[in-house]
Amino acid sequence: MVDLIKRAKELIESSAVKVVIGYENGTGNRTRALFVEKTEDADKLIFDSRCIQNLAAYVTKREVKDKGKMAIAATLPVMRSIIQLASEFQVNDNNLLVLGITPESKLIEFENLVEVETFVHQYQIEIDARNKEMLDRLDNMTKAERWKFWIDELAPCFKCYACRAACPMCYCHRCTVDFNQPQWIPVPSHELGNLEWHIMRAIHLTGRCIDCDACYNACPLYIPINLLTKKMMLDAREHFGGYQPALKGEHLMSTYKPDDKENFIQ
Amino acid sequence: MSKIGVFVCHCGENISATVDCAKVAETVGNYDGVAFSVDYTYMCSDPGQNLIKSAIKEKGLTGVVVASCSPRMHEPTFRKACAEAGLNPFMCEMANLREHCSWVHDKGEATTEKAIDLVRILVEKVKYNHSLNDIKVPVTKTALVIGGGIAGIQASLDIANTGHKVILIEKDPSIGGHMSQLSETFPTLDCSQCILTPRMVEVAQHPNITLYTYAELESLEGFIGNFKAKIRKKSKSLDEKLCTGCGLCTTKCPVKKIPSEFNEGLGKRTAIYVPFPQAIPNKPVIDRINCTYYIKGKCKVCEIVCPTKAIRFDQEDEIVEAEVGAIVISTGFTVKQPDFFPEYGYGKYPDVITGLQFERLASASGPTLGEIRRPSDGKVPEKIVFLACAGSRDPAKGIPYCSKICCMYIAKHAMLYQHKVHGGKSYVFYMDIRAGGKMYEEFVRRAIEDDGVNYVRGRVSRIYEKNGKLIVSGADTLLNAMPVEIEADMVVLATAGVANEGAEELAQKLHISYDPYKFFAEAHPKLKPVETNTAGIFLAGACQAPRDIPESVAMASGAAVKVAGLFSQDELTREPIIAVVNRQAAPVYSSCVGCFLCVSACPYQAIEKEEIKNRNGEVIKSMAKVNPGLCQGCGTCVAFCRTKSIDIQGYTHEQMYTEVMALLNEY
Amino acid sequence: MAEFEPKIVAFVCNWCTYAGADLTGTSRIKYASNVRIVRFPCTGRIDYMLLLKAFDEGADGIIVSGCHPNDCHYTSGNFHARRRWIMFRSLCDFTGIDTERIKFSWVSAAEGAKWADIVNATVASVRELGPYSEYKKVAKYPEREVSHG
Amino acid sequence: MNIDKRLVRKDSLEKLFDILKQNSKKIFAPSTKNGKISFRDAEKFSGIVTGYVQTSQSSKEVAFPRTEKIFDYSKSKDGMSVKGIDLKDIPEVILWGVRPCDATGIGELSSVFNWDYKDEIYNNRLSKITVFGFSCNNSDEYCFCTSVGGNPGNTEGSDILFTQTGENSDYLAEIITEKGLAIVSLAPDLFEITNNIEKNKFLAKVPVRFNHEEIKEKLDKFFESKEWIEQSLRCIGCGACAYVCPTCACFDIQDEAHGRKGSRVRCWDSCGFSHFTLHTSGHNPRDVQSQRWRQRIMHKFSYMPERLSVYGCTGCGRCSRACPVDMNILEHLISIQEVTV
Repeated sequence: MVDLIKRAKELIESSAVKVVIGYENGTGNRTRALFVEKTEDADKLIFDSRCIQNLAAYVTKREVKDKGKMAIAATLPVMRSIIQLASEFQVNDNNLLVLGITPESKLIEFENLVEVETFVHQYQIEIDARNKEMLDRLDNMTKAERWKFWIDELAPCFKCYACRAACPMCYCHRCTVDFNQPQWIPVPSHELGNLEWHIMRAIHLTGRCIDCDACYNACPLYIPINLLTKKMMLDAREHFGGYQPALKGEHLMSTYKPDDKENFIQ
Repeated sequence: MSKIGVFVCHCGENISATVDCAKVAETVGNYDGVAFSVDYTYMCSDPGQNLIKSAIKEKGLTGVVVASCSPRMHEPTFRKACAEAGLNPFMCEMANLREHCSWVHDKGEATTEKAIDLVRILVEKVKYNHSLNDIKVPVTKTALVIGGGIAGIQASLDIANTGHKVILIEKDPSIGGHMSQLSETFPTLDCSQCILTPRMVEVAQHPNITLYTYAELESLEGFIGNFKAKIRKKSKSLDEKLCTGCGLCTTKCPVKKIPSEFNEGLGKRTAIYVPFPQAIPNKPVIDRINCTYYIKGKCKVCEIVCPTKAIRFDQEDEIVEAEVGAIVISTGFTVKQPDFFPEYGYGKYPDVITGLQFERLASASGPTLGEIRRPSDGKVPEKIVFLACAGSRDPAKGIPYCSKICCMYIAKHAMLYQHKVHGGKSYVFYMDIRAGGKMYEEFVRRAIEDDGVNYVRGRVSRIYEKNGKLIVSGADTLLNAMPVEIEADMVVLATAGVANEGAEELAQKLHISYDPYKFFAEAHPKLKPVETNTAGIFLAGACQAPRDIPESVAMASGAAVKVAGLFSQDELTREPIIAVVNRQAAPVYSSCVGCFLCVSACPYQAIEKEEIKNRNGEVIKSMAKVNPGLCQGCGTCVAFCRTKSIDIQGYTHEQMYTEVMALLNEY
Repeated sequence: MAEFEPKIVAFVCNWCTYAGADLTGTSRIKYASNVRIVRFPCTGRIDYMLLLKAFDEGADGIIVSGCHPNDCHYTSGNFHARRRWIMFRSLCDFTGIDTERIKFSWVSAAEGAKWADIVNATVASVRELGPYSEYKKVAKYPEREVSHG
Repeated sequence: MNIDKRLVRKDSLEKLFDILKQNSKKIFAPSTKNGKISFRDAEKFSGIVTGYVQTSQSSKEVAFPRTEKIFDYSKSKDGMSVKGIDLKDIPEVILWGVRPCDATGIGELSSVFNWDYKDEIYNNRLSKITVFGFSCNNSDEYCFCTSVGGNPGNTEGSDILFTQTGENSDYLAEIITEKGLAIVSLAPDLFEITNNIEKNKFLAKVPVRFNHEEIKEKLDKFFESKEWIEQSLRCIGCGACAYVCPTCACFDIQDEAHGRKGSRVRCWDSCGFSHFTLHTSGHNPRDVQSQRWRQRIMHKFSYMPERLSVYGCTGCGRCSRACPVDMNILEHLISIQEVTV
């Protein structure tokens, strides 16, 4: 991507930013994150359809953040993540510049996060057909079938926490699973420990997840854990109306409406 | 190692009739960490309490579980007993064997089993209890009262009379509020200003009250007992110390055609003006928007005529900082503006007026000196129509609530009209007559029966002009919705009482909540009507909802008592059942990551941002901090925190987790 | 074999439902003894993880109860709780956790009789559903039970 | 013992499987689920996949489960009683389809579990495992066994090693241990006497990419290098690499307590996690990811050879394949070799 390389060089050269986070070619046909700190490294920057890793996970990483002001090559999901992170006070205009990549693969630079927000809000978060089909399939199952589905699917999980590490929203220094007084989530990756970890993960991402699938893509065991967060997103939409990450938005789960539905409460 | 004492109460036979108390004591006595276990007839009796006290001393107990009645009943009793024996009162827990067990279940093994479970839960919990100390918060014994209407005046006087300092701020040039605009008051028909102005003077002269008129709250920081308020004193273009209030300037001012706010636009005032003759302070302000000097740069007539040279054209707004311990908000309300009723022709027809305008017409100090003359041509109206619920109780208009005061003042208006215009005819269109209140219903009946006011039950669909008359077209629902048309000379709309413009901003400055109509929200609709969610901030009068005078005064006195109660002590003592954000050693400082979702969850705005800085003053971490003065201990933040960084003392993660574990497992 | 006695854990707020249950007692209204109450300051404090913990440790049913909307002692704790419950229930349902075993209710301090009704109804319906063996199996609950007799 | 070489007909493999099953052997073999090939309890021969370069998870789990109970305990007034797991309950297992790199890994794992304390449970599990190795006919860009002293037909760690002699052809079976011999004795007819087959020509060609001795020496002086930060910037600190690794042996001890009873369990842990070394005081000696990445490499290529005389890496390449952010260990090792200290 010529524009991106050019812009990255300018930014580094002028010291406008200390590091540009983008993609480079990796092993085989893979791509991976590249951290450009010297102009000559900018030539390695690429962008194409293989570049699906959510780079926003790096803007809260200490060793990256400590370098100084960052610029990030951001696709739509990455931009959404950044807006959500900004609304949670993890990034701001002083430490992050967004080099947007439009769904048409055009470079678009933003003055500030407000502009990023405006851009992002032009697009709705949509669930793709394959996952929609899976969700429908699960919806049509009996409760017992769903229980079996999840116990089986989660069984191989060995709690490597790649899902957590790859998720831009899982930036907490101490995750609930790391909390051991009391030990809320069993540490071992047995059935119960896996079930509770994934339930907790889904709840903590409710209203915050922007559906980038980073968790699923990171899972070395291909466990469809993204279905959990997708379902939460759809249900939250149904109950509380559509949500988009917003800089000064009301957080879905830390606010309420007096008329939230309560037909299940006696 | 814990040394827990368990004290199982028989409560006479209230517990022991269905629960085997001896078995409970014996079983629990075998649990890990239980050093002493006993059952006794009445634990709350003196001998019972002595049993606890001596066990604490002799066995060196580290925690106490009293298994008796509901903690809502005797928790203070037993905690006090523990404290007297030298054990921190928060190391005492109560198992509710009476209300939750013996009284609701039949005698039998299952009931005793449940009793054992209930005690075990608390034995395990108390192992994780920590000694807690009451939180002491110093109190600045000065109150800030915002808004100088009758509610603010009453609250200020009541607080000042208890010997505490009060700062009263009023955004207008004079205190007095809406009450000063009223003619007579229901249900006694005594003159409003006659009863109000002595109070206004009292405020001005009270040694404990500092009055800032033409002033607004700029910002507020802090918490109960310790607020820091910034007050903006808008420039009056006047040196108040020099001004004697002689009034020469106002008579000489060449700009004389400004609609008077005090007279609701029915009279005129000058650019330098005193809103009304009895104003407090009775010193003028220059309305810079209309003053020729400020518009064109020359005039200065007032300065020339002023005998004490008190005019200050270059005066700027002044910010006064004040430390206060409590705040009473009494900012009142406003009425819906004319453009709200296109169907009634308000603004189009000069003789369609609001209730407040009618007050000015009926007032002896008003533009017509108390004669009812219509604005258009000054004629005395022969037929007058009053419309109740203009806007109120109309969900379509966004005001589903009842404005409450209108039914009464309409009756008063009609009565005043009948008294002043002999032979005049008055009609009232109403939905329902709401006259709940002492002597209120009687008052309305007097209007109908003694003064011959015609009450028509129905709504008016439109008002239009025809041949110099206002045709009021409506229906009488008591006569099968028969169409009614009245050719009136004047129409008075009882416009809905609504929150002040800017109420929302003020609420945000004060960190208090407001209802969907932007009226300020009370802390509890029944039991805390004058408190807000923010400790130390109270409400009085119509800023909370439309209120009449006696209600506003009662609320004001109620709020004043709350303030006086707060000021009766040098330090506030608060239960330590509050949230705390964990703190750890550097370089972690805290597990809080500073997402501040808790801030939006907190009902009390008790969570603030704390910045941890290094030696060079650079911020190295932002994290949440709970203000112990504001936190009420609900724990809503706790359940939100993903990193489990907030905990609530007395209901910690460990305690609640342990309770659940203890409930379902053998120990 | 003795009839199955469900274990029910109740998570209630201090100001409404706990007081309501006190009133049940004061009014001497009898109800099933299967329920054990855990007292919280407010429903807003109730961590959804605790509900799962109750199932982990062998509960067959759960009651969560607090103040009616607008009656919260802390004004909005119950509103926050309600929103969390909506999503938690939805997730439980999606993962196949039996939401019929979790009863949510508003019981005020004046509703002593309602508390008894809620408990009795929950006990009856959980008795009908039987032991929550699916969850217990995953939590290795029986194994724990027998391992040391 | 001398390695005995036999020929097993292609079709005999299924017969062998069935005979073993009839002898009530538990067989763990590679099968596919969710697109991932892993060792799973195999009921039928048809479910076993072949032709894979590598399973996504290593076979170490059979000897060192991700979660295993060590003992149960209960407390009473009379004190504490502890009941260890019954070693007799540990089943005899055949690990079918293990690649030579994984088989070598078992030895490396054993060195960790035996260097001071002899881990009874581990050793017991190991003693009940018979390793059916299958040499590699194929490799991919992640494989580097030859750089760490292994090779695609390495017999080390296997009890029997099968090498397919060409596509769709018969197998050369090398019977390496007594355990292997015991298997042969269950179905002697299936193991035909054969002439010496030159197996090397059927093996995958895995080029040597670096010299592990050199790397070890280099690492001794490399601790403070900035290279660690450069390499690990994109590492997100998950434990995928450690959990798929055949030699990573870090574990955590957890007590799962339920009132007065409970179990002590051992479960996998990873040095990649930020809390792995967090002290109670709040101090964390490996505070940032680069330190944890360094630890991973140092442990495998410096500390283990120094203390246990084995390398902690078999060149299987799994960690690189599993890494969600494409941390390629081979690439990083090469760059360590190339960087001048």
